[in-house]
Amino acid sequence: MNKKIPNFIFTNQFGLLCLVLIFIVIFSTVTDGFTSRFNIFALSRVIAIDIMIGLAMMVVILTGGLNLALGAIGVCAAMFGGWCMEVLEIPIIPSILLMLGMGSFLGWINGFITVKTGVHSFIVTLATMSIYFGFMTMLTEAEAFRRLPELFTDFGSAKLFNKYISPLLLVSVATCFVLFYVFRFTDIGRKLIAAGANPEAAELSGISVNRMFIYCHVLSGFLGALAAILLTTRIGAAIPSMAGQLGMDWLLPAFLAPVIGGTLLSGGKLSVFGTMLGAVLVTLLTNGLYLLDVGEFWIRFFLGIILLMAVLLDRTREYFTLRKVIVS
Amino acid sequence: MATLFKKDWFGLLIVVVVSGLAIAAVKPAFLSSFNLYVLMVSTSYMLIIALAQMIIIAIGQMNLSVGAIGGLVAISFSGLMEVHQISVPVAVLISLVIGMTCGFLNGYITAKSGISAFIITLATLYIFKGINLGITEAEPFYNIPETVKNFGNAKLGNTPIPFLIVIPIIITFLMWVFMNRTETGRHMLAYGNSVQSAELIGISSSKVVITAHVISGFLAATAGILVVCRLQLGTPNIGDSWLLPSFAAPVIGGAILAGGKVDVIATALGVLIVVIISQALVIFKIDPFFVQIFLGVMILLAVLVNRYREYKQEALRKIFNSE
Amino acid sequence: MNEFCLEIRSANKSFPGVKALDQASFRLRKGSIHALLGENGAGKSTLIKIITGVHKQDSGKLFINGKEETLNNPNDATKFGISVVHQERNLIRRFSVGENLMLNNLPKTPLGLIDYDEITIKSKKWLEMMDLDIDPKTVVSELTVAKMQLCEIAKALSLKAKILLLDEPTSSLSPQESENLFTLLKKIVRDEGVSIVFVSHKLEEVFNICDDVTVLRDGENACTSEDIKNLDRQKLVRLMIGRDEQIVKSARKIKNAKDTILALRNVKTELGHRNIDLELNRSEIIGLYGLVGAGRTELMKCLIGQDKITDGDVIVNGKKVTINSPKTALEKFKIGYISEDRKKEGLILIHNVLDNTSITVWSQIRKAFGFVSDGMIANKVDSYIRQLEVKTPSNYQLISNLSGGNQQKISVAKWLAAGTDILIIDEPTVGIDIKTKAYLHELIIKLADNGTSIILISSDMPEMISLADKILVMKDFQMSGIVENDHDYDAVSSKIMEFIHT
Amino acid sequence: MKSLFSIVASAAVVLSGGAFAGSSDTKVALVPGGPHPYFAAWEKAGQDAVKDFGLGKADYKVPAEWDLSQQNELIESLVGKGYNAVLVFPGDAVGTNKILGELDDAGIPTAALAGCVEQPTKAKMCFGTDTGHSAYLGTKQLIDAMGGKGKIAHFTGFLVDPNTTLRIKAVEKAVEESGGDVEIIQVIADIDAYEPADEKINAFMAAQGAEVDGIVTTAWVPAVVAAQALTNMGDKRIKMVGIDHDEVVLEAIKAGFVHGTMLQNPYGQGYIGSYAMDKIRGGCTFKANAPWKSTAQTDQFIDSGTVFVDVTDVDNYVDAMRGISLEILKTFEGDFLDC
Repeated sequence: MNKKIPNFIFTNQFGLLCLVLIFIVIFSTVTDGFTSRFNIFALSRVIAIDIMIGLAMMVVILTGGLNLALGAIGVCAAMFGGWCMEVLEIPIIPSILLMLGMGSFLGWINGFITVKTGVHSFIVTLATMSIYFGFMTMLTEAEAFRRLPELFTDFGSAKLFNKYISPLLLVSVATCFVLFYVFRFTDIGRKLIAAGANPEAAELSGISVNRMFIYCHVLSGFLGALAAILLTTRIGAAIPSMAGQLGMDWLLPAFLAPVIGGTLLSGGKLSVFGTMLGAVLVTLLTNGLYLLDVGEFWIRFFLGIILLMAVLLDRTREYFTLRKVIVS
Repeated sequence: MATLFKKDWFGLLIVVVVSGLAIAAVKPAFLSSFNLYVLMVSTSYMLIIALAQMIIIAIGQMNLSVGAIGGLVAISFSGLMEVHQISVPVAVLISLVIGMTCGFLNGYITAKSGISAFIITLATLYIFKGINLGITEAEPFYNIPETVKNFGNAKLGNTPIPFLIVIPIIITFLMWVFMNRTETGRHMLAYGNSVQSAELIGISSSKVVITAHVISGFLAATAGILVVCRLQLGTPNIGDSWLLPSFAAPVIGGAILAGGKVDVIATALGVLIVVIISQALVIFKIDPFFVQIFLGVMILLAVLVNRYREYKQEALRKIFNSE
Repeated sequence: MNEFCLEIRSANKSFPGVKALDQASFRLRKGSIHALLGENGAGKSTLIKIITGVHKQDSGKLFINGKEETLNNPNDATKFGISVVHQERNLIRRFSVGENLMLNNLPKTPLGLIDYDEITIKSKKWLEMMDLDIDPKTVVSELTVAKMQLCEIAKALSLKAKILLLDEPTSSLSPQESENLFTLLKKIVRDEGVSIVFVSHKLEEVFNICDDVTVLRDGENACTSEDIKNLDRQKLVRLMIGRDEQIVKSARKIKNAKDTILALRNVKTELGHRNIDLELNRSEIIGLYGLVGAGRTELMKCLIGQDKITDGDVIVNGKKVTINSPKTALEKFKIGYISEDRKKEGLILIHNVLDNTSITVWSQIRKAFGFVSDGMIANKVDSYIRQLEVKTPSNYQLISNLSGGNQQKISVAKWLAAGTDILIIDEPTVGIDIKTKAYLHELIIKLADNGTSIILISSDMPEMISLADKILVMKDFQMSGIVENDHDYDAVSSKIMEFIHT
Repeated sequence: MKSLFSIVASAAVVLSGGAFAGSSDTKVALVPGGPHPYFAAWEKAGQDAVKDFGLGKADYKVPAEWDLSQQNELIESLVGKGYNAVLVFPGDAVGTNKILGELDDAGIPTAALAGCVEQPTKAKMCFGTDTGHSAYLGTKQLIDAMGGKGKIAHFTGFLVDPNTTLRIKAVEKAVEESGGDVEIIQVIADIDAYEPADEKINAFMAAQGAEVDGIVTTAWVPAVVAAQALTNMGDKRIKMVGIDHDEVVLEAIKAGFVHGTMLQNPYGQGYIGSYAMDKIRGGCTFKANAPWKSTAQTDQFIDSGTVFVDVTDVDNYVDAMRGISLEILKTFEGDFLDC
């Protein structure tokens, strides 16, 4: 009794996995260069960063909220790290810790304001996005930090596994496993999910919901900073425009991956590996669309259609199957 | 008088008047006729953009694609006239229909699928913007007919009032009537207040949601056309920068994102405040690096003030109830 | 004469996991007041929702004025003059009273705009008819709960309903207000030819005003459109619960009568409670009785730290303490709260049985690095799930797929697992089938016998009298009296009603 | 359906492209920073280069957004597809270097086009406009037009673009050189979107219009909006020097509301850039003593020509630019390359 029913086939992740495989087959037969070493390496790097950005948004979506300031937090962390390494000449490891600390701190501010005022995180992070980004440009005068330690930047161009895979991907996949462990096998992870699913019930069951929500925002800031670190090693410099104006360029991958991956926008249900597969799928498709020459101007259009199809399909699938696994 | 204080817009009106007077006291040029003209021009399309978002907030949803619809309409409008030589009124008509179709798609998919409008409009944002870029390949349309250009520049007689603001004022008035004096408008607010109650009363949710999105699309389209009139060119970037102000004005105007509480007049005053502030930042030569921070702090302050007022009212109600 | 304005023949309706209606029939005579009775979960609400077009029956026929009709939505029902006052508040809180009254049929000016003056005039008429002294321009959120309830009735009347459904209309009214309402109901039946379906738990009211009775039990008809003259109270109760009204004469003896585990002294709360005194002994069950809106649930939420206690002392195990969150209440003082609103506050519907049952114990059973596996959880809570005989295909079934009774068992099980000393149980048997209800009653007594102290909130008088050792009556956020319970139903219930109605 | 259509269409393009392939196997990708009308001339330039120099391909490929990551992603996919030379408008003067380095490692020559990347870099050259210098020259022109004295305002683009800082500094430098008679009364930045630009520039005109004597703009959108504003106001007193060749700006020059504009040479950039890439792939190297120019960012800079155009030559600016392009091409191999 009480054995877990192996209904993996009905899960969102299985569908995603199939889609990913189908597209890999299509692109490798139809396009030239999809399976080239260079392309796979490049893909692995893009996927790594998109996974991280997706995870960072996922943990806030878990609370039923949003983090529009994610990109701004990422850039702030990157610029702070650049300053530490270049101006203060702090060694790499402490600098990375400081960056993660900075990201977590900015996430904490988001969480604190959201929890204490009860204002929806959409508005709070809309405002802090402006504020963080404004402070960053003001303090740095939009000057990039480019003389970063070589060891740090080399990491972004290192190639593993017969030069097919970037170590960045390993970092992201490792992060996925850690998060999976946290959400599936620790009390704190379970509490985070419960708080997101039904704050009232969780609160009355002795979970400090406010604290859990703040943790989620801190975690989001932490992962955002981690994404920024990956991006910095890949770009080789900390630059203010790395996430676009106000950091908004991160928002699309940030929402695409978790939403396609089956994370519930109303909170309380997430899928770490779904998010990972979502990021893989989106990156794969972008890359494939470029290779197919559909016209670069139409890429956005297709991404929009894909997002729409993904959520509608998921809705249909949900309609026909019962969901049984909360974390997967 | 006491009832006046209760209104959302009353406090905002004071803010507008006081800040206007304060700026004018330091910089008399603020009240110059040209500055008033500029102020009203900026207000004109911002007003429509804010209303396009407000009506979606009224039903407790969000429309991220307001700017994308505006942009798509802007290039359709100018493209129809430049490439297809369609006369201005017909082009306006077609453009409005395009905007309403976009809105209809948003509303239809949201209502029928039950998926959050946030995600649906995020997707359609990319779809509309993609179509925009696919059509234009990032090249603006320049050949705007003189009539359109003149419309964008004309003033009402000798006054500093731009012609451009006439339509937004009419629309604002109509929106006020719609939200306050028509059955459909009231049903939208009722729906925003409580979806469940509204359904039990017999209000059709899909009708409410679709209507709201169609109106939002219509307003976004109008804003797109106005911006083309103003800029005198149809560039694909139109609409890219609308997202932040579209939320800022209704929120400053006391709108609650959960739905059911919006105020047309307060939203209009919210627009005025945003416009006055961005003007003040230019007039007082505020460090450009500082502008972003200022806008963020403004939004935060506005919601905190609203939150506090509501908290007070709730506290009052509790005491009243228990006595 | 015996013309039926509304008739339902053999209606069936199922929801996932529950058969709500099983061949239920119902006939409403024109110009009568018809009591629709049954215990919670017997299918009354479902039947009402079918009559009002919210749900559609799976099978069975519906006749209005002798003609078969289909109701696809509430609007259809309104068109046939059917209108309802639900248990849930269905007023738009930010709208004015007048607008709420008229929302389905807003008066318009010749231009097609809403005529607010007309709204005020028209709604005033209905408010006056209800003897309600409310300015129609008042915003609903500023009203008291009782006035909101009356407004809902006024609203239904304003719809010129020919068939009016009242679902527990008096649950939050004072006796005076109830009397007024009954007078009014009789008047509209007489003058306007309205037929009324009346749902209530208070049998006195049924005998007071109703002509016919239909009783549902487990979704089936226990009786269909009986003339009330053929019934007496005992018969009615037997129809409702399938046996004679039994008052459990609990043989419980409180072992340590003076062993006070929890006491409130002159407590004041931010929600408006004043002068609250309460004493709970080990192994004791005390009941909190009162009308809806008396502040019972609110008091308990203040006690567990959800809302603030602003003055007075909370004493746990002889020590003065401050409880600032449910977390503290659970972890430091072992106080648990089983919510009345299972779906909103009790359970996480999108999560499975295992996660819901174990939510209170994760912190207890975690190992290094917070490790908690499904296996560890199952170890801890499986016995409770089995002990409570929860019917679920597996521990991984989603809670939303369980029946109401099994859901309630889960929300009890999680507190059993947590091992609480003080358990606050709020309306434990609302919407629960009779068998589970009996089981839960036994369980509560067993818990108390085994040393748990229990505060029971219930609006179900028989339940209260059969379970509680003493009953505290609350009114208007204050304690209005204490009744030592000797389990003599008539005596105790009349004492309780006295405290409520003074 | 649409995608299918596009795939078929693009397949057709690829096939026909193959038929036209010239003697060289060089496949150049011309990648701008994002969708922008400035770069439109690159498309024609690439096509002409294929025709004139017999390249395998020289295609104009636009990232979907102005976003460094998108650009990188596009470039990577292009390389995956077989392009073996990349001309790029750097999404970021610093940030683009990393990918250029990686392309170089993969044996793919690259060059920065239209704007430069900062040294050290693996880009073979920067062929384009010295953004700082252009701003400097434009300001000089403006000061001349103002008769050597007066108050000027500077409108420019995104603050996060390092070029913006260069431009602000260049304008300051030109003003300083005027010896105190010219003063910058305001810098308005971050106006790369039309609506805020319209709002802020007009607010400025309203507040300071009477005081200001000259306006220099160093980004596309501000130039368009400021030209429009002056045209609408009918103000010919305020002198303005714009940037680039947007029709609005050109019209305003013809009508006399704008003094002139600093033109860049996108066509020449694409045309000669493609040519140079082919040469380098063919084994040529840059001469040690090539007549490089130096800029704030790099000392391997080749000027693609910055021309100040005013009302006298605005009508035939296209010919002027073509002339410059041919001029550069004539001496390019001899001056710069060792083949």
